[in-house]
Amino acid sequence: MGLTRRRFLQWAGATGIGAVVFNGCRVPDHEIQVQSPVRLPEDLVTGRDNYYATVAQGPASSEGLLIRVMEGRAKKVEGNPDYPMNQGKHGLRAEALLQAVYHPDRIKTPLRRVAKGGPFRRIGWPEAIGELAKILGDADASRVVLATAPIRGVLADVTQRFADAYGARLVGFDPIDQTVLRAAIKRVFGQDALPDFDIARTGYLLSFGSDFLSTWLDPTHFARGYGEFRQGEGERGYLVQVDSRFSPTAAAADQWVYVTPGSEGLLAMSMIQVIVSEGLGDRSAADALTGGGGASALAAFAPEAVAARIFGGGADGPGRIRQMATEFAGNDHGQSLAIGGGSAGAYANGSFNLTAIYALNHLVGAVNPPNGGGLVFNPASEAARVSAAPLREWKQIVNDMRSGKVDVLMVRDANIDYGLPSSLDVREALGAVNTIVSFSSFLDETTALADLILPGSTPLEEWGTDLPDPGPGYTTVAFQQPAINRFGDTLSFGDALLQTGRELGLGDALPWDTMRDAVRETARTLHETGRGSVTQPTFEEFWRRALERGGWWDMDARAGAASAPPQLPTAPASPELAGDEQNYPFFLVPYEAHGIGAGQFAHLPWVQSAPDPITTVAWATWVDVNPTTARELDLKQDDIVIVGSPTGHVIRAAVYVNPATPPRVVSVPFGGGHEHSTGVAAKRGANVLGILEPTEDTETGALAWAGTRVRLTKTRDRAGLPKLEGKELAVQLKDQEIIQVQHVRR
Amino acid sequence: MATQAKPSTHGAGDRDTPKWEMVVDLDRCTGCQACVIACQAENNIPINEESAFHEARVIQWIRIERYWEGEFPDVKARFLPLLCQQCDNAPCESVCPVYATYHNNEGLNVQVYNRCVGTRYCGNNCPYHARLFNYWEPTWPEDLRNQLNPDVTVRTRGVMEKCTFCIQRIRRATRGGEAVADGDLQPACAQACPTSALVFGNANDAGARVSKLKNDKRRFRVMEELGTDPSVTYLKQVDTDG
Amino acid sequence: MYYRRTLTDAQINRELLHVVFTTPMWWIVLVVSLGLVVAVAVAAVGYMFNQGLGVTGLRQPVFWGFFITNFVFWVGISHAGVMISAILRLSQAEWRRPMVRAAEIMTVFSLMAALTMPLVHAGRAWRIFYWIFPYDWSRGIWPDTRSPLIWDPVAIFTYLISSSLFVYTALIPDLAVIRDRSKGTWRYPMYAILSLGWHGSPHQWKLQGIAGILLSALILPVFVSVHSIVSWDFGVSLVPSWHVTVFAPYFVIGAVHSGVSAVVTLMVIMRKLYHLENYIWEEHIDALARLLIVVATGWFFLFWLDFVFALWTREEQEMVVWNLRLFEAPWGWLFLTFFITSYVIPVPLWLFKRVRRSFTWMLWTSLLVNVGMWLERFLIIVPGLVRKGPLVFDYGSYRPSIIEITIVVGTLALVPFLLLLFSKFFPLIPLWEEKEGQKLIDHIQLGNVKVPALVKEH
Amino acid sequence: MAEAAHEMRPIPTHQEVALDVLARFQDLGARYWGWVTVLGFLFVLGIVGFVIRLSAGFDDRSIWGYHVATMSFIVTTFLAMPMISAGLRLTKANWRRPLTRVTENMSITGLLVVLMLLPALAALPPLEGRRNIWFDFPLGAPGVWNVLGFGNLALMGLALLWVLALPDLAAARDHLPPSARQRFIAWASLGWVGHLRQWRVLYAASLVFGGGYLIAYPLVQSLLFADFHAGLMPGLKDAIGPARAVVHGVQGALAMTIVVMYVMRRLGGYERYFSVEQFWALSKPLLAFSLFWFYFWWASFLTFWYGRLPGETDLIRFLVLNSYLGPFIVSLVLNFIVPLVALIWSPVRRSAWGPAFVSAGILVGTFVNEVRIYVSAFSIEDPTLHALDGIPPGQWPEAPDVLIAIGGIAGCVLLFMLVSKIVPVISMWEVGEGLRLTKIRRYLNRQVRVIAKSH
Ligand SMILES: Nc1nc2c(c(=O)[nH]1)N[C@H]1C(S)=C(S)[C@@H](COP(=O)(O)OP(=O)(O)OC[C@H]3O[C@@H](n4cnc5c(=O)[nH]c(N)nc54)[C@H](O)[C@@H]3O)O[C@H]1N2
Ligand SMILES: Nc1nc2c(c(=O)[nH]1)N[C@H]1C(S)=C(S)[C@@H](COP(=O)(O)OP(=O)(O)OC[C@H]3O[C@@H](n4cnc5c(=O)[nH]c(N)nc54)[C@H](O)[C@@H]3O)O[C@H]1N2
Ligand code: SF4
Ligand code: SF4
Ligand code: SF4
Ligand code: SF4
Repeated sequence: MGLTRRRFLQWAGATGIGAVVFNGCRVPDHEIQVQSPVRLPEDLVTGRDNYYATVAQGPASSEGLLIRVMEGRAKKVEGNPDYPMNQGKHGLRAEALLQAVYHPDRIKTPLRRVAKGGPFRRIGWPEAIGELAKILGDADASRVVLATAPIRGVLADVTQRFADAYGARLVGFDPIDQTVLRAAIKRVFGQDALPDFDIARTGYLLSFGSDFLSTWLDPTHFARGYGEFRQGEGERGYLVQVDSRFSPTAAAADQWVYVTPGSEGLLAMSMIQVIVSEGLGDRSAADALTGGGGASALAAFAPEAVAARIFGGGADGPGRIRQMATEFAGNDHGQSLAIGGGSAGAYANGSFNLTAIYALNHLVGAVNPPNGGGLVFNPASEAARVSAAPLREWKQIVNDMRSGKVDVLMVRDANIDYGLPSSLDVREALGAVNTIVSFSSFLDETTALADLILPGSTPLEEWGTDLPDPGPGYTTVAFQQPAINRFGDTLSFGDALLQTGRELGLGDALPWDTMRDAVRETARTLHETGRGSVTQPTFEEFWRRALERGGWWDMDARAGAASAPPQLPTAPASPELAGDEQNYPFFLVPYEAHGIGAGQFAHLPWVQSAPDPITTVAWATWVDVNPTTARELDLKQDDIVIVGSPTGHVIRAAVYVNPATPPRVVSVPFGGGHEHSTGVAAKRGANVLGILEPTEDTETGALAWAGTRVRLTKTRDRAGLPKLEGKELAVQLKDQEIIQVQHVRR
Repeated sequence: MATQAKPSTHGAGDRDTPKWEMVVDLDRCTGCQACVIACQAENNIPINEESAFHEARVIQWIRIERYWEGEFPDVKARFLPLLCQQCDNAPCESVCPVYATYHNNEGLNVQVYNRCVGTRYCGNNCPYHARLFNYWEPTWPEDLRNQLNPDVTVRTRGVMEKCTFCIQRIRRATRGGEAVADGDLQPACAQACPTSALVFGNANDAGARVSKLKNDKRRFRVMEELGTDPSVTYLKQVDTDG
Repeated sequence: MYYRRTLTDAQINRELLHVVFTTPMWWIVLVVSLGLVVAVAVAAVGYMFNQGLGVTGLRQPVFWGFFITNFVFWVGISHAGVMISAILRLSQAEWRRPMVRAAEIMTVFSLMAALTMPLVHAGRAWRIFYWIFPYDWSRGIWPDTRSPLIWDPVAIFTYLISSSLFVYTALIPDLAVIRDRSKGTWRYPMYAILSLGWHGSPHQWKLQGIAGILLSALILPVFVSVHSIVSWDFGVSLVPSWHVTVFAPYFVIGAVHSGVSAVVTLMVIMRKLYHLENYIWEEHIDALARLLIVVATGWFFLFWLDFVFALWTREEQEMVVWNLRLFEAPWGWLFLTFFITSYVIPVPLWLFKRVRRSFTWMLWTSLLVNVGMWLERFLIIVPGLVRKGPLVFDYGSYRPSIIEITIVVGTLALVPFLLLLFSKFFPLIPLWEEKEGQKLIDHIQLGNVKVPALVKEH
Repeated sequence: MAEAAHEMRPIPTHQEVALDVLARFQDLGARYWGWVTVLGFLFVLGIVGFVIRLSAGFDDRSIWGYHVATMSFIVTTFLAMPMISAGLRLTKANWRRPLTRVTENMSITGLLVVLMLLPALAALPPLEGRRNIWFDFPLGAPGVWNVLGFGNLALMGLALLWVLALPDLAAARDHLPPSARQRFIAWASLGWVGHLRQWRVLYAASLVFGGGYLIAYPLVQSLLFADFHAGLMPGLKDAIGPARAVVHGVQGALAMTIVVMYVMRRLGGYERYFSVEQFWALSKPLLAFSLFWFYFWWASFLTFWYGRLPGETDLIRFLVLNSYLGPFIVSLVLNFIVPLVALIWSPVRRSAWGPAFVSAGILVGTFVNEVRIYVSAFSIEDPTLHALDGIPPGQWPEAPDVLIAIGGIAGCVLLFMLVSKIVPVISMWEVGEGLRLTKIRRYLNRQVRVIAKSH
């Protein structure tokens, strides 16, 4: 092409004008370039990537991860295929760890409040640590409380040591804690550690209230097994979900059995009664369980006596219980297993419920069965662990705070202002605390009240270990290592404690300079065992390999048999709901949101934007209402209702008319309604924790979070729910079903 | 002048060229959304703000449709993970005026963002609603841009996008020219899926899991009667009756 | 019957060139106000380019809405010109004379209005040439001719070019008349250049006549193809309720229905504004109305076929679309409005001679038709997307945004705006056609009545 | 300005025309009876074929395919002809006048169609499970409605014929010597004397029946298409079908009119009435409708072909590409390509042989096309399927089929010849009216025709 200078200049001029014009209407320059089909951008992948193995621990979950890193930036979270718990898979919360690192609202430097109630000032770490040491040094250690989310591994050890050495009261906080479950397991099996459930090889899985595919304990781990349970090597398993709410697990179940909220234990007891009286199942276990009393000891739980309380009337109730008992005790489907938790343990009779449910396992030999498919105990461990304290303890601490008995409160991801029922008036109690120190990376409600913030790093930036609880059935230690340099001027909580400890002269109790040193010491002890998945002659070699694999596990280190004789519950069989039926006609069955949980993940955009599996709502809090109930109350999809409890506290949220919600139940997910926190979470949805009656499980004192009655009041307002589902309730066309189903006879 | 890219409608006649396919086992899927977010992270999909849901402009290359059946107490909710079916007879391809979407020799329905002018015709003609349009310029808070995957183009407003079967991973895995063992190469969604409901692989490799599963007796393809010849095979959900 | 009034050539020149040589106040007022509306629409387009198509009401999976509706509508209107001038010219209908030019130029302008729609609706409008122009400078790749979106511009540009030629060819003798009456620095040279040295020799007239007939014949296939191709944008797709074989003739005849109605509207308004009582008579709109009865009834037949054969499969996905169209608010109301305004009200009324010969009645009935036909396009296009296939999960709705409405209203102002501008420079009724018509008038004496008669042209 | 008008014959008077027409009308010579005998024989052959089919009963639907194709051919050609008259009258074309009666007389074939319809209906499978426009409507669908629809069309045609014939019947009544025929004609003329009021009624009735026919015809084609084609064809959803059949009907009618005019010119000496002007004028719409025919076919073909839905692709294979490829090509060539290539040339249009040749081809093509459409449909075993189960082979005619086809067509011509001896085959009053509305005058340097606008 004869490109003369003149034409070239003309073209150049034209392009220049084009660029100006296009820029004027925000059309970027690259818009004007046109792609040749020969080398498509899809064909071009450049750059080198690295993967770092690490682990993300939740209150009861443990996911081994590989972090893809390019040029010092974390790009993608992938499951660690070697790690026993998740075996290469991961859930959406793990994915969103990346967003915690690069979160726009992350607190990136230590902050100190200029004056009480005033604005924050950025300070450096030496100053921050010095400040904290001064506060602690000046304070009466017995009037210092250190609250954290449940932690395990080296961090738990360091925290425990710090608290012990300094003399502070260390207390765990989790809005939805597992106290009742732990107590029940302890009671029924005499085990301190939570057992693993071998779902993959289970034949008949009877689950009470435990939404194990979505939020309960370690869903990724369970879902991994569930996939095998459905379409693995053996026969397809059969899943019965006993639940007062239609959870994702109920959706996946072959059979969803609705029971009156709180009557799960009654059903289990009744099934035990049937199994024992009809001589099904393991007779010796039956004898042991009833203390030799046999069926007569359980007469009060005969189906005819309790069916109405479980199913709310209906002639076929007793028959259903018998059938469930027969199926459970039979082995048409293979090994049976009963699990329970979630809402089943969240009533005043939660301990009764869970004890009864887990007792069922004794009758079908589901404890460490030789062919797998039952409960697998985890070896006991002396390792430190900070578990969530029950409500009873927290009530006391809040009272102490209110009455001025707490001078310093240190919180680390323990958002008590948000997570404790509003009727405890935590906000007012916090006002009476002299100094609040927060180690959180995000400005949650409690952190917003802090005087000093020492922002922690995210799991991808810090050292640590995890001892999964529940574990996979054998000793497992995961290593957490920084996949990237700290993004922002943050310091891991453990390192902050170590440094503060040095300032305070607690060096003897905290013999490590950094968390890395602490982790290396753990590694050293593992290396010295000479067993397990990583064995290397030298420690450095062991260290490198263990970090590469993401941890160390010893498949031969398994637990012994159950150490306690089988026991039946004695506690009350009735859930004792707060509120009278007249004024508060609905059972409030709240639940951990699939994504944002009980609010801990609300600041992560991906998690917020992940639609709830059942309603497909994202970013919002909604109220599940049965269609008939909605008609009776003249409620339509998207109408805003006021949900009020006997505490006098209310929330407002839009209605999702949910065909699966039982008529007398309304359900609301936890996790919304943050006042503070990040721009992502704040002023979005409603916090149903706030309206809960602070009822306790009578035995453990844990919050009976499903034990509140409520009433619904229609308002004139409407708010389109942000959901993925279209405007119409998605029901397939009858002639043109796109989801095909294979029907099999049982 | 560059050689003309000749779009072939049918992927891979020859057995040496891989033919990428996926199997979705509906009996395993629990609707957990792990795949959705994994895809979001891998493929630089803009964050679906609340407004995107209100506007019904959510961009998810794989989405979980949930269908209700019945009402309490005889109620079922069925999950259907839908992603681009990489149709071998793709209705979206022939309607695009600029070859912005075409079929490559590995059976992939490729979307070339740079060529797309945003007529949205392909979206109308995709029976699976797999195509998603960038109504707004995608934006990320500055810090979050650190996470973007450099292997994947960030789309501008005004273009169509859709699941690519994570072509960037395919390219990375195969750029050396050596064969990829079955299971070593996984798109982000299948990799995450906790229940392994999603299985990806080379259907020209008879030993691959995907090749076996796609002939399972539970097999079906969504809207098979349309003749789009999808590369995604579904396995029926199992209902135990009575 | 026709041409009862005999007019002299001088009178024709004077009356038809009035607005060309003077500028009435109403003209200025109309041009300015319509121009303002167009300007607002242009601003809305700018805003939309700046922000992205998010400012529309489109959503997953309703990818097409108001813009495409409006596109189909304007392409439909453009079918009047050829229908009136080419077909009537070929069939030598004498009553065509006063309406040919206005109808043709309306064709040109409505095609322009139509063309703006796919342009602005595209996600990256600034790259649209890339789509239509068959160049391969840097990509080594041509547009994909398999796409109906390539057929569209090919057909429409062909139609636009041939229609413009058509208008121009018929304008030349009139341009010469204006040239001969013009003075001044720009006026005379402009008309002199445009009139191509026309001086009315028999040879020139013969060429002009041949050109007219040839263009008429050649433009007819284009005319049919254009709206057929527009219909295939929908017909060849797989969208249930779009994938219908009858769409091509259904669209074409619907286009004629709306287009001819628009000509009626235009005639009545022109007559009033430009004082063309001597040229546009009751007989003319009567003839148009009769044509409309036939066209509308043919259209109704095809509409009925579409409906019946959609229901006849009793496939649920067709049913849900029709259910939406007919029974769900607001679609059902729109459907009712569409059907009543485009058929139920006007066609029976047109059966009455009194209505056919009343300018007022015809103005309002013809306007109603186009209200209805706009809605018809909307109801063809959008419900199928709102209820697209068996993926019920995505069923939603579509509501146009204020930006879309503004832009659509802008095109409604654009066409009259351009027509007004055109009329300032060129006569809306061809002088030579009128003069020729005058020459062909005759009478036949039957008993004691004198029946108007015409010299047969061929 | 056409050269034809350059030197014009003086316009004949009304009376000259009437006398000429009536003379031909009166004549019942040997030639006439000869033709009637031949046609009668062929018709009887048809009846034989029909009886053979009847003896096999209706269980095997496929043997009735050719019967229905023949019936549809008659509907698409002979029975469509009155539309020409009705349509041209609406457009007030002056050149129509000599040929309207030919087309109206053809409406007598409606009787034969109604007779042929009855066995065709008997051969239809029950509605249950197959696609139909009756939506399982209980009241006798589809039989009753088809009989009503077809019957209505036949009656409408006969009414149109009768009403418009009244002035000429009166003339014949007054002209013919007394005979049985004369007495019948006298009765049929219903006492026409030509009052202004009678004329008003005539004009009004012609409008009503003409308009009625134009509306009834598409409905009958819709019935044919829906019940006898699409309803038997698994998965066929072709909304354009009836419209295409209507277009084909107009094409067939124009072609048949041209062929009849040509034959009457050659064999009956009607050159004077069917001048080149009529051929020329008719060949323009013939070209247009040949193009439309293709366009309407193409519209559905493209939709199916582009959509690539397996069900529709199979139908294309069945009806166009594989089984009925032969008939399709024949029809495409004769109904579209030949008319297009021939008739775009003005010299071809402006002749009698040209349009007649093209029209003959169109009639052959039309028959083949009806075979393609209806025989294929009747060969489907299970019409309740939602897609073709394999692609059935094409079906060739057997001896009875050939007999039925020949007999049916011969029967139509026979009926036309018979009725034309009751109703004069040229509309004397219409031609006369045209003559009064025409004058010849000088324009510039030549003679031109001046035509007054009228009904
Ligand atoms: N008419 C005219 N003449 C001029 C000038 C002018 O303005 N007008 N400008 C003058 C000036 S300022 C200059 S600098 C000269 C430039 O004159 P040259 O130095 O001749 O520069 P080029 O013409 O660009 O040729 C450089 C050569 O190096 C090759 N090359 C490119 N990259 C590499 C590499 O990495 N390694 C090797 N080995 N080769 C490489 C290119 O293919 C090319 O063949 O021209 C001078 N001559
Ligand atoms: N597109 C393009 N870019 C290039 C190159 C190329 O080949 N093509 N070559 C590269 C190279 S090697 C070089 S050296 C640079 C050269 O780049 P420049 O230094 O920009 O050289 P020129 O483009 O020759 O332009 C020099 C300017 O000085 C003016 N000038 C000429 N004589 C005099 C004088 O006596 N006094 C003053 N004051 N001005 C004078 C000329 O009119 C001209 O405007 O460009 C580099 N960039
Ligand atoms: S699923 Fe849709 S986008 Fe993907 S190839 Fe098929 S038609 Fe195209
Ligand atoms: S939106 Fe883009 S990819 Fe789709 S048809 Fe238009 S140009 Fe092609
Ligand atoms: S294959 Fe890749 S692009 Fe497609 S949905 Fe899965 S993760 Fe997204
Ligand atoms: S990750 Fe797997 S189980 Fe979860 S929604 Fe996706 S496909 Fe279903």
